[in-house]
Amino acid sequence: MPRTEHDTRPEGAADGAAPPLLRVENLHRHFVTGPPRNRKVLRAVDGVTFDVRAGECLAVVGESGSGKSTLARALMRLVEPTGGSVYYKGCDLLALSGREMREERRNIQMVFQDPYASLHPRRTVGDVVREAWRVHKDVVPKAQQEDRVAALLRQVGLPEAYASLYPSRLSGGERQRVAIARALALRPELLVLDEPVSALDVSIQAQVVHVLMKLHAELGLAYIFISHDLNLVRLVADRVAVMYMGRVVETGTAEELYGHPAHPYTQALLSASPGRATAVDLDDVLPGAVAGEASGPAGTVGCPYRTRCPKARDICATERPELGTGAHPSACHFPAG
Amino acid sequence: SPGGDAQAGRTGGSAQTLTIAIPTDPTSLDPCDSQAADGVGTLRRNVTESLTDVDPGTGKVVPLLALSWRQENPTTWTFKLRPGVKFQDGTAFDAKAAAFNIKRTMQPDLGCLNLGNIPDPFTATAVDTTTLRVVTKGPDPILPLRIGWVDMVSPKTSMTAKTSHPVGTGPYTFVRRTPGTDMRFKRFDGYWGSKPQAREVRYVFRSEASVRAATAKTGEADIAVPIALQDATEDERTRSYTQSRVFFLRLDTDKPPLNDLRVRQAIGYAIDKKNIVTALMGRTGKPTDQMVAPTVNGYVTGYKGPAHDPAKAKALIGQAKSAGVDTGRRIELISRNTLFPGSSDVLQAIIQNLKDVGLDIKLTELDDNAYKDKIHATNSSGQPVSMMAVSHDNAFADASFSFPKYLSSSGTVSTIRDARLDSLLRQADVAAGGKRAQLYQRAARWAYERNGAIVPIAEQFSLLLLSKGVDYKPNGLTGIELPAAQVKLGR
Amino acid sequence: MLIFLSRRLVSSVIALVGVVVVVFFLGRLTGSPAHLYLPQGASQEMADNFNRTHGFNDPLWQQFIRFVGDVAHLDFGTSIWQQRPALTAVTSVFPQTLLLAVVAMTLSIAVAAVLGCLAAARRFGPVDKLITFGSLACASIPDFWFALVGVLFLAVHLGVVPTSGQSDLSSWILPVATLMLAPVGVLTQVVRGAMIEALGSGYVQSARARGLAHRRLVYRHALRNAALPIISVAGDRAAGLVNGAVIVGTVFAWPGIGTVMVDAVLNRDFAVIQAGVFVIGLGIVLLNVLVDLTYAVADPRVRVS
Amino acid sequence: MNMAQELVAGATTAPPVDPGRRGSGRRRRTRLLLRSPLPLTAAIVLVAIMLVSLIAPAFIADAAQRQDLTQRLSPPFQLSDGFAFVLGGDTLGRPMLLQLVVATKTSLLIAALSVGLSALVGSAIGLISGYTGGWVDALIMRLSDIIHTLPSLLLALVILYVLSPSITNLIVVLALTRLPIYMRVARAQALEIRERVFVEASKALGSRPWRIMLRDIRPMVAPTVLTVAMLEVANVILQAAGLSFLGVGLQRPDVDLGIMVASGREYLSEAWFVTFFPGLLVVVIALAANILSNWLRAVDDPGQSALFVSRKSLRDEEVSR
Amino acid sequence: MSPLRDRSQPAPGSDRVVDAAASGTAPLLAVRDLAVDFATDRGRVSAVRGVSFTLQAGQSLAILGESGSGKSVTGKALLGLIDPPGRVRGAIEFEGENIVGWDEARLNTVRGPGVSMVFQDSFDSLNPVYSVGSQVTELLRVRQGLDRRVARERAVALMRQVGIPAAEERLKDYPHQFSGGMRQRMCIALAIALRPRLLIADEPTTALDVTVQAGILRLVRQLQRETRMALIFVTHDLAVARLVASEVAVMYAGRIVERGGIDDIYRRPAHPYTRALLASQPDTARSWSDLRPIAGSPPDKAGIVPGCAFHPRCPIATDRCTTEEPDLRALSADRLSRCHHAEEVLDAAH
Ligand SMILES: Nc1ncnc2c1ncn2[C@@H]1O[C@H](COP(=O)(O)OP(=O)(O)OP(=O)(O)O)[C@@H](O)[C@H]1O
Ligand SMILES: Nc1ncnc2c1ncn2[C@@H]1O[C@H](COP(=O)(O)OP(=O)(O)OP(=O)(O)O)[C@@H](O)[C@H]1O
Ligand SMILES: [Mg+2]
Ligand SMILES: [Mg+2]
Repeated sequence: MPRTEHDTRPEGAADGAAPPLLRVENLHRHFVTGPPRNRKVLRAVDGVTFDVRAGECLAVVGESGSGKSTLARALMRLVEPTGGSVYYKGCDLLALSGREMREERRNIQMVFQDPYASLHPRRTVGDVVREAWRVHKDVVPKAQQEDRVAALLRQVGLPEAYASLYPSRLSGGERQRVAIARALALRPELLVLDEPVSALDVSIQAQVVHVLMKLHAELGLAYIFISHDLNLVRLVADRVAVMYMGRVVETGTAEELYGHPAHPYTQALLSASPGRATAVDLDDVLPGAVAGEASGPAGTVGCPYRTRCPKARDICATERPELGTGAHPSACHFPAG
Repeated sequence: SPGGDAQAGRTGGSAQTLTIAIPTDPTSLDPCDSQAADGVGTLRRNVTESLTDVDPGTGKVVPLLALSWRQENPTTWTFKLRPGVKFQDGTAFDAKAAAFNIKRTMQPDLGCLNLGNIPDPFTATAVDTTTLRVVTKGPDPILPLRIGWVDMVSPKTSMTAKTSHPVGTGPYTFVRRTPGTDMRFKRFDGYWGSKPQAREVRYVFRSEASVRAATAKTGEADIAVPIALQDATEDERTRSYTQSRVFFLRLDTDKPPLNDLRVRQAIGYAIDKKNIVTALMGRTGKPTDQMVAPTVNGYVTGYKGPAHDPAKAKALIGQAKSAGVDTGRRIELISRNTLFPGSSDVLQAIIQNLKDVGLDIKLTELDDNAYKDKIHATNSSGQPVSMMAVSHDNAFADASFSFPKYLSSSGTVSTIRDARLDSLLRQADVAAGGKRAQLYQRAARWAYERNGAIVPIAEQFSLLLLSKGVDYKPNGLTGIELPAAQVKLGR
Repeated sequence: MLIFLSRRLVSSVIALVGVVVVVFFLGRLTGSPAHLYLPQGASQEMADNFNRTHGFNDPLWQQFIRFVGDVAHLDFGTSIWQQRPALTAVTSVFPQTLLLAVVAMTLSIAVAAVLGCLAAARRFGPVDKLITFGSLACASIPDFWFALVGVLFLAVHLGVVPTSGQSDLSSWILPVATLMLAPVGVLTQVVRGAMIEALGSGYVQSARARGLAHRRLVYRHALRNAALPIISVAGDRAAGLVNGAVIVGTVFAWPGIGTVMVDAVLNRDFAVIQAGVFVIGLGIVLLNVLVDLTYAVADPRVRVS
Repeated sequence: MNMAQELVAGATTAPPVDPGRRGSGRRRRTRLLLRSPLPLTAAIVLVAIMLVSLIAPAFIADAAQRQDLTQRLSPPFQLSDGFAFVLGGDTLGRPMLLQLVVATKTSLLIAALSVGLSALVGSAIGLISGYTGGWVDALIMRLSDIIHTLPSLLLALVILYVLSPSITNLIVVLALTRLPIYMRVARAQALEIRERVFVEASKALGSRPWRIMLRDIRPMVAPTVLTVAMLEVANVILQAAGLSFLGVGLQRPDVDLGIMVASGREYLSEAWFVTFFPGLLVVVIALAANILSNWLRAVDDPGQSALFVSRKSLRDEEVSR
Repeated sequence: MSPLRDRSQPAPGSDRVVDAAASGTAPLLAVRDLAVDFATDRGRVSAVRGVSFTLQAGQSLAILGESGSGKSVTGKALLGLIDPPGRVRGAIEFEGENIVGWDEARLNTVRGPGVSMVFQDSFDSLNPVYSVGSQVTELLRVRQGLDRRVARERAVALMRQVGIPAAEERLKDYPHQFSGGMRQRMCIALAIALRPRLLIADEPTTALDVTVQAGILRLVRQLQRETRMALIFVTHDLAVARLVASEVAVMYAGRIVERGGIDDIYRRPAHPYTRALLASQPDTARSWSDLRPIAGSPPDKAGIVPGCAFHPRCPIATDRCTTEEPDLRALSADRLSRCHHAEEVLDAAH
């Protein structure tokens, strides 16, 4: 298991004895799209359930449009979910009023994919970080803010002098570290990382991953780490959830999932991932991949993956496979292994 | 091509269209509104005619559709009408038609603007086809003159609504008006009189003064009327004419500081008419001390008003001030944009004079509607103290068209409440001939010397510009009637 | 698309009705025009009479209700001044303005397209600088001043065009030029910018990489894309032509809606003002629909969605 | 090596040396301006005109209004009557030069105040409209449509007939007729910016809507509004002049450039300079403002950026490196 | 050789080149000292600073490097797509002729059937106002003189070839109706429509999902095998490069810093930058702590660093590196490196 020497997570947290830090239950987010006459319901997040335990890093993988970002935004209530519940330490976030939710935001923070877009271009790095304390006035008293900004910047590996710079002067990796510092400013317990490194060059990506994992280890932060890079996820995640068309199709510890992928989609993803693939096996990768996108059948009947699935049978078209419970559940009628 | 007409003047072609450039569309095409011509006559004497006319040379009333008239008693007149006259729609013009027109004009519902010259409506009945009897409410010595303001339209015209397609007895038939563009007449072959030269008359509307003048300069129009001083040419193509028009100021008399005679007189002394009028009005103005032109019977020959004397003005204001009059109060000088070309400059120069003697004056130029509202508001206590710039014409040369309105207590635009003036005017109104003139002149003198609410500035002259080869001699009536028949087109 | 259009049309017409309502109340604020239409010595009785016949005496809300009822039948009342239905008074001159506007706008777009493409092609060169400067200058000249100076030189001194009025073709020169001043100035810059952007865009680059000829790139690939901003700005400018038409109307005595509206304002001819506003507004609404349609024709992204 | 140390060490190498980006945007602009002859000229002309018309009237206001009928329409370019009459005398013999100075001040004041007013109000409304969306937005946009539907000149004409002509009313009317432009610009920008990730980030921090509008969106909208406002200065000067020309703008003794053009227009053939100079001044001011705003836009848009930058000046810098 | 080439105006002496290329004696492409700089309002930006390489027909070369290292600019320069204020120096010999300085008309004879390119941003590379079908048929009709019907058939065939399902129905669709992967496929279809002898693919898969990426990589390789087309594949992902190319050129700050066989370099990098790049790839790491980020920030194009451009970030930099610029040296027959300490690096990799 890809655990590091920095991991100081308390023993036993993973075995389910304690209540989870965050519990997402049957979360839905549907979008109504299309012209007025021809409305379509797009099930961007379609009944997602998972737990995140304190100090754990849960990775969410899936191809573009599978609903990863919508999931992140829905559980943060940046878009209002259309159904389900999100319990943070047992308290349902979706039932909170606007004011209460704003208070609760201290505990869950987010880092976005694009470091070029997520920082206000007309605000210095220091101001970006301080903004959090302007919103939540009691977190850090005015007098200490200066020191705290410096400390945060150091924590993410940036020199203090950066506090007076504008984001336009920084490289992508540096910006992403500023975004992380901002997320940390409120001392959250859970960070939602929506593809925090996929906009970055591989060389810079490593810098940010280092910072993130160090914080994960040192502060005992829990992560929801969204990514499409399976190679990277393998390195950072404790557990992995695979999403396909708004649904989680398989979860499990990183070790299990990479070693024994149960769902055909997970298998296809892993085989298409260039790190593992060689020039030879590229040719017999994922037959559905030629068709490209996740253009599965709409509706609530049957398995959404069946049109691309090499194992599909009649039952796949009529019965929707449910994600079971247990350590390594997968939503497939014919799971491998 | 539609352009042919406009080019006619330039090419001197055989189309024989007379093109006249005037500032704006007539506000009304109903002949009973013809006095609103505002400096330019269109319908009168072309499309419509009235019973009597005035000889511009002598100022005498002369026959037109009436051949002769007689005063039966102080309030009854009979008119003998010209026989054989036909309206352009074929209807015969007879005493009935004349009576119809008089009734139509007098009808308050119609709101004829010409009523402004007929303070006391009269009635008429047809005695026979060519004899018309007119009865006035009180004695009216100048009825034959006044009746000239009743322009005859075909009896087929509506009695209750104003027409926009006038049908008269004149030498030209109204063809059409295109609002904002032009108005066309064509020769009426059944005209009783002699046949005019131009087969067609076209009025084009050019509100921009310099553009209007340019149309005559380039030959697009045969006559541009009126034109501004600065657009006048040096040669004899520019003709000047008087409308017996005078530019004066009418002062409020009911609010300080203008309710004080000394302040009103000071204004007379303060204004350097001579300098201002010479410099700014040139040949379109002549300093005057009276509110009517010399042609009018109310003009006091030899009368001299206060000469320019700022020191005296200051002294008078000083006296008023020490007597407790609030001479520092701001006075609004109200004018209208179209008072006369260049009026804004003249008024600013006057304001400069008044400021120099210590008065606080502010110029307000209003559009016609607001201006007319103001000039009728003669004693509205809520309004700020003001004086109005007035340009008043009296083409028919009788003081009764001027004095009662401006000087009597009941005058619709008068700010003067003076019993002595009222009685003088009442007497003059019913008098005739020399006695009438004498009485009016006494009233005028009294008003100028004892009241000072009217501050005369300048007698005004208008200019028109003829295109090359066109001849027309303007006269005192040009402002209200410009008979196309009198215009000679070249070749 | 059609749904979008009809929704826009409906909301525009609602806005238009709003405009007319605002104008109604604005007009009434100026008071009764009785003195303007009555003789100088008019008695109060005559004034009352006048107000009664024109309904100015009724409480404002009654006037308003009557007005709304009439407008619902497209009856804007009778022009006090022209003594004919206000709508007729307006619609009889509207074609003149329309013709002038169409001519001026067509020419503007043509001139701007040529100049703008030229400037874009010679980007940064002297031709570009000259055109850019010239177009900025065009947009900076007050139209009335241009018109007056134009009359002075072309008509009075040189005598090549008539001073005013609508006669033969030469009489169109100055009014059209005056109207074109601002649109040409603005549109040239828009065309230039749009063409530079389109020519530098990825699709032109990649078409170039496939070896398509320059002319094809400019006229087939770039121009159609550049047309989008041009269409919307041209639409906006076309609506603004009414402003120019007012000036052209007064200076050149060009018959048209501008003159009629100014005269109506001066003469307190409420019915004509309201009808005029309605007609102009309707024209602009239709223009916007036209712009939307053109846009849809030029841009499949609009059409298809 | 300790990873964290390595990280910090890596990052502490001085921030990228980027001579182009050194200094703020304003400094970059200044530097660019100094290298672009045409916009520089425009800026100098504009600043000079502004300075003169702001300072001088305090000293010459009386002299400018002093009528001297002997100087009426006295021709320009003659020094015999003193420098004040170098541009001739107007129709009342007031010195044209001094009149121009006073008129320019009024014109600029009207333009600045009305542009400022409409930019402020319009962009505030647009921002709220764009950010809030929903029925508020729909309502506000219909309102904007109402104003936008009427040709501005006609609207101003109608309103100015109701109100009486004065500087304040003129400013208000001009501001009102130009309002939709800012409403649209600000709304479009707000619509776009509210979808940006940093706005979402701000929400994730727990910011209230007004805070997002004020602190996150406003600074992004401001430059665009400013550029539009700059462009509008020229338009408003032209429009104010147009209103004065039609006789509903200001009234003497208040004088702006439009009034000067209008009052001289009747003397066009006799004394061209009475109309010509104020007209020319309008053109100069509007052109300078147009050039500057055009250049400002170009500076921020890389696609157009070298619009007024001469290629030679770029090469010069290259050599000097 | 493609008969299509005869349609275009042949360059003088081109027959000789064609013969030579066909016989395999001369390289298809020889780039010598290619330098590209841009005059901007921030001064001169040197995007490419002397790049040289050769490519044989049928060969595939990956150009690797971090963002801003000049990969795309190099690719565009090969097609003569650098416009003022950009400036190209050096020589680009395609089939024996130096195309630098050619005018557009002449370049157009090479573009398409000679060299073709798939651009980085697929959304921007398709004209939004024309249907994808019309863009393909336009190309075929204009460049190959096909008539409408034949062009249409060819277009459908091409779209099938790049794996667009229901190609016939999708001809009339507009780019915005296509997904990212499909658009990228359309770009490839357009690029190969004229059967180019050299295809430059500029990060064709960066924005795509792994599954889609796999499909496109397979497509590119398949095409190359079928037509003996040479391929330049621009990417910043070493793992991806391995899938399509046999050779790799690593670029840093506008220069090639290392060149060699891809598996070879993968195993034994000979430049500290390449080594650092490999160390930061997640696919080779076993744990996140194995990832070695490259310290410091990417170089700046406008400021020229004296000495080796990589020295500010290089862990083994010596004084020599700060003053003396290294040359691209041959370490072995098929390995070049631009490092004073190349041998050390190579040895350390064992
Ligand atoms: N505001 C919205 N309105 C309508 N549809 C939306 C909206 N936001 C997202 N979607 C749709 O929901 C689906 C899931 O989108 P989401 O962004 O969550 O995917 P993702 O997994 O994050 O993809 P990526 O890897 O590209 O970021 C997509 O089909 C997207 O088009
Ligand atoms: N038209 C241009 N004007 C000015 N500078 C340019 C231009 N095109 C490219 N550059 C500069 O040249 C350098 C190299 O750019 P290039 O696009 O080749 O990078 P790249 O290696 O393709 O990076 P990426 O992986 O991000 O695509 C960059 O610094 C870029 O800023
Ligand atoms: Mg996402
Ligand atoms: Mg690139």
